[in-house]
Amino acid sequence: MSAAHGAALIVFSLGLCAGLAVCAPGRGTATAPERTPYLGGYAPETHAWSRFHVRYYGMALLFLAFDMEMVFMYPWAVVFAEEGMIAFVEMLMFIVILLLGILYAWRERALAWA
Amino acid sequence: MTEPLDALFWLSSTVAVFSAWRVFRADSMVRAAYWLMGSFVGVAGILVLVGAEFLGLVLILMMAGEMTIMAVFMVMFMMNPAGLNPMNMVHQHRTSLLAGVLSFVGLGAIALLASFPQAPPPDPAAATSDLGHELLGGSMLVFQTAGVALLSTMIGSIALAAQRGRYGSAAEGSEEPGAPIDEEDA
Amino acid sequence: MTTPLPLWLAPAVVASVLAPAVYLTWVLDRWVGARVAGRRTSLGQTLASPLAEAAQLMLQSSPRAERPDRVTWLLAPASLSGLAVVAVATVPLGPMLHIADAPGGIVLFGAAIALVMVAVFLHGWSANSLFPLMGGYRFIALALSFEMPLALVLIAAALPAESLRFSDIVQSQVDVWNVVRQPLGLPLYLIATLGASFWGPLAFPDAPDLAGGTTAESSGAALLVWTAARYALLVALCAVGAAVFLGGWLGPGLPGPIWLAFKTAGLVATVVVIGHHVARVRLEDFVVVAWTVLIPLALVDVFLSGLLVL
Amino acid sequence: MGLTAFARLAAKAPAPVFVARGANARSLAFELSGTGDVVLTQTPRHACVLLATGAFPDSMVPALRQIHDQMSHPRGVVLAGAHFRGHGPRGVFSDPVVVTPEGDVHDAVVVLHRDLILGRRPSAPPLLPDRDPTPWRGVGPYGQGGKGMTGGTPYGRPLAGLADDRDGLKLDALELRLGPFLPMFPPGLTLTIKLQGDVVQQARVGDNPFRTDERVSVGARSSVFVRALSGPVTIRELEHARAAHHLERVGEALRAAGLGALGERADRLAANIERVEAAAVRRLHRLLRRSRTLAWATSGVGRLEPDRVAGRGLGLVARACGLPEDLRTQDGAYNELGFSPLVEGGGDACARWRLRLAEVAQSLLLASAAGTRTTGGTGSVESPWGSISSDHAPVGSLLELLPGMLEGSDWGDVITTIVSLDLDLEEAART
Repeated sequence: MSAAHGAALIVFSLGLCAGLAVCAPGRGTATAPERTPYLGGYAPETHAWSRFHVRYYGMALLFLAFDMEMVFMYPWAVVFAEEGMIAFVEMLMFIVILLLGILYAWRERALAWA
Repeated sequence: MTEPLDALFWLSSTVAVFSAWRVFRADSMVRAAYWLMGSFVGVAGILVLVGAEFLGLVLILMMAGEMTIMAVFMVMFMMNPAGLNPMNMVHQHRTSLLAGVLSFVGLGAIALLASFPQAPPPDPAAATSDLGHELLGGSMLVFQTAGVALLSTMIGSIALAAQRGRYGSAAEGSEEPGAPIDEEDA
Repeated sequence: MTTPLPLWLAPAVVASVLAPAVYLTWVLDRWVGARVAGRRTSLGQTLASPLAEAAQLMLQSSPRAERPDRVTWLLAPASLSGLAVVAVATVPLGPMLHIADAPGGIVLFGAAIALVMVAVFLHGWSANSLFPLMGGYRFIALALSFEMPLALVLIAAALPAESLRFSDIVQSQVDVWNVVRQPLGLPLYLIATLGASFWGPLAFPDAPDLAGGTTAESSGAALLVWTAARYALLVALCAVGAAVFLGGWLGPGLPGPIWLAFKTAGLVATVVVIGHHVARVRLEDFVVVAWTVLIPLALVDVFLSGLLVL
Repeated sequence: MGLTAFARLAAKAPAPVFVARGANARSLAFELSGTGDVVLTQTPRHACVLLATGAFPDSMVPALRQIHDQMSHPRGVVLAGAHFRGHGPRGVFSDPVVVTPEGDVHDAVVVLHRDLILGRRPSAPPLLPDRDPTPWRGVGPYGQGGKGMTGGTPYGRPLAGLADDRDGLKLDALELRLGPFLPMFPPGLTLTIKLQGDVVQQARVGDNPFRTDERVSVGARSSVFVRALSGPVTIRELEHARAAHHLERVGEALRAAGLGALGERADRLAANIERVEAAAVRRLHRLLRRSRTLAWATSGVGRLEPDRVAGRGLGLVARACGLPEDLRTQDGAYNELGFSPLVEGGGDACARWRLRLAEVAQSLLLASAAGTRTTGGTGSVESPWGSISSDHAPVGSLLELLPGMLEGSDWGDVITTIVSLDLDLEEAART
């Protein structure tokens, strides 16, 4: 814990509170037609909240694994210059692994909309 | 300096525990997912407090993405995803109660019985570079194995999820699962 | 080696840096818009427009969407502004002027940008209306695509600095800026900036083809917070870009913060001009290109920077 | 005191206006753009002034009242050449500002906005009764109106139902009626679509509200192209009208692509078409032709195969498929001017906007070379929508093709397709 984290926490909280202070007041009453979601003039038949069919789930799954791999790269970047060649070789392996993953996803057309 | 640190510790742990409880009380899948993220943010706060700055921040970084993806998938597959009709997210009450009590006792015992070093928290930057040296030193094989395991995760998830791959439709030759789930019961 | 400001001063410094920056970005956006439209506006009108628009939004009633998720509806714009502020605070303003220059600065910044995805998605989700909802889902696809290149180019910049701290990264550019040393870095970072602030060609969640997307159901003060937070986010992203690739406070003669302000302004102007000239692309196409071109390029960037350090 | 100063500052902001267009709407491009005092909003939620223009058949009035109620307070209504059958101009809205045909719409909007902000005029009250869409209060275990997990009408509306989809997942499909007052749709267009995620599974074009027996107080459209069906008009006037029409469509496409400022520039060129220099149009043309992203975003979208459009008199849409269909080639006056039709290959949205811009330049050249030559009076005319005659409106064929083009596209492509096609429902209702 350093002062920087304290400062980050404080400015985040203040930014959030400032936003809330501006947004929160000023709500009155509204009639049902005034609250109706805007679709160009007609009211929706159903709630918009539904089992929303995302078209990029293949990419989302790829992201999960990718994100995990990338976390290793931060500490490794810090010691890279000290460790020298061994770190370089390890980085090459990482990059090759990541590229293989992308290559496979691309070949399987997993990135395009389902 | 200890006083504000103590206060921050209690704040973080309260956030972690309260959010974790709310996960099971939320009707909306999106809310449940982000309560879980809130719980992780509380844990991240504790990690930063004990000097593991990198791990704490990376936990937030990853959980923001991961919980969003979880929310997206839960909304896709759960009926009534926004909880417009109230429902109970807790099932198998007895088993879960037992598991909860057991793990609480186990973790509590570790917290109370293990001997922790009485040392000031390390410099966060040094902790990160120590982690780096460990990755390239003693634990290199472990982490390379993890890398390969993650590659197989990528390939496996794509192979399972992709509908139309190189070899045509995935549905070819497959059968519909048995009786469809009855919406009213579930 | 860092002498941070006293904690109680941090909010004041952030506010006094960010408020003028947001105002000027807003003015610039309106001015460039008027120029591109071929419309004549007086300088006074342009300078007053952000203030007048803000005042008008403050006087407008806030929306009451039908059965929204009230809590997140309120929290989404507010948390976007909080995240923009914290992202600005990570940037060291001068050699001795730091607000939140954490040892893991690029991770802190990355975490803030990752949480932006949560804020934008919730903004779209919480209104329970079709257009905001589609906007929110679009942003997830966008964010999952630009986050990897963003993180990778920042890691590449951390290699010569041997540190994740922004001030160390700036210090490592005393001899040569990263924009020269890592030529792939800044272009990739700018694309990620367009995505993270959903600007111009990557303005998917709030696009006109969704009748305003995640903002389609908001108005009044909530819309004001959202708009201002977007400008603040753009400033934050450009300030980080200036620190990481253009040498931050480094420069001859003038004081450090002035140099940083100039460099940030240059990046902001670039993004604003792009926003008025470059059409929005197709989301699906962008996702495919991000994974098959941008991420491999970012990996090449890491590889080349590593080679240079050895 | 402080509040008054604040309100005075707020009154200096550009007036946010949401425009609702009916048939024979007044062309507002010239009247509203140019000063920066007025900004067109994408949703009524952002707007302070609802500007209704044109003739609204009875079928559009409920939707018009609905978007009025969706506006935030303070709000007001300006009617500029608005007609409602069976109602007076004040029969639909409670207290609108009515602009006479000679009056200045721009000033009316700005003044109303200032009065509303300064509190000199009360905000318009809701028009529709405060009734829930379906009764739900008190029903269900928590009074939320639901039964079980997915039943009932919680909070007034049911939940969406499952439907099959192309990737084998069976998820919820939203059935929606969109329009007629969506800024990215042409006036009057309603689409009933079934969406899964952001992909359109099924689309149906709603009834054309302008095709109605009510002779909506204003007469048929007084467009120069319609006049040319029955009598001669100068080529100069006709080609200027064509160039202006195409520029307005380009402006709409640019707005939908996120280039609002360039769209405004196109609008202003359209409004001043008779005075505009060809160089200004060429500059815009060059700028857009060079835009890689615009080409990338539109190519392959909304593609039409030549065999589906050939011989239907679709004019520009056919020429964008590489078919040189143009009635002007059979016109002696045009032949004297050395006219030959421009074509683009591809048949997609990209080809259409490129051709539109090229034809603007061509029309301006023809207009300046035409002198006093006249054309028309032969019963059929090459209009911006294709070859029209008194009993044939090619827009009708496009509306038939539209659902097939939209199904399977994601929402962004749907809008790109619609704005590229120039679906003028009023023209479709002419026959």
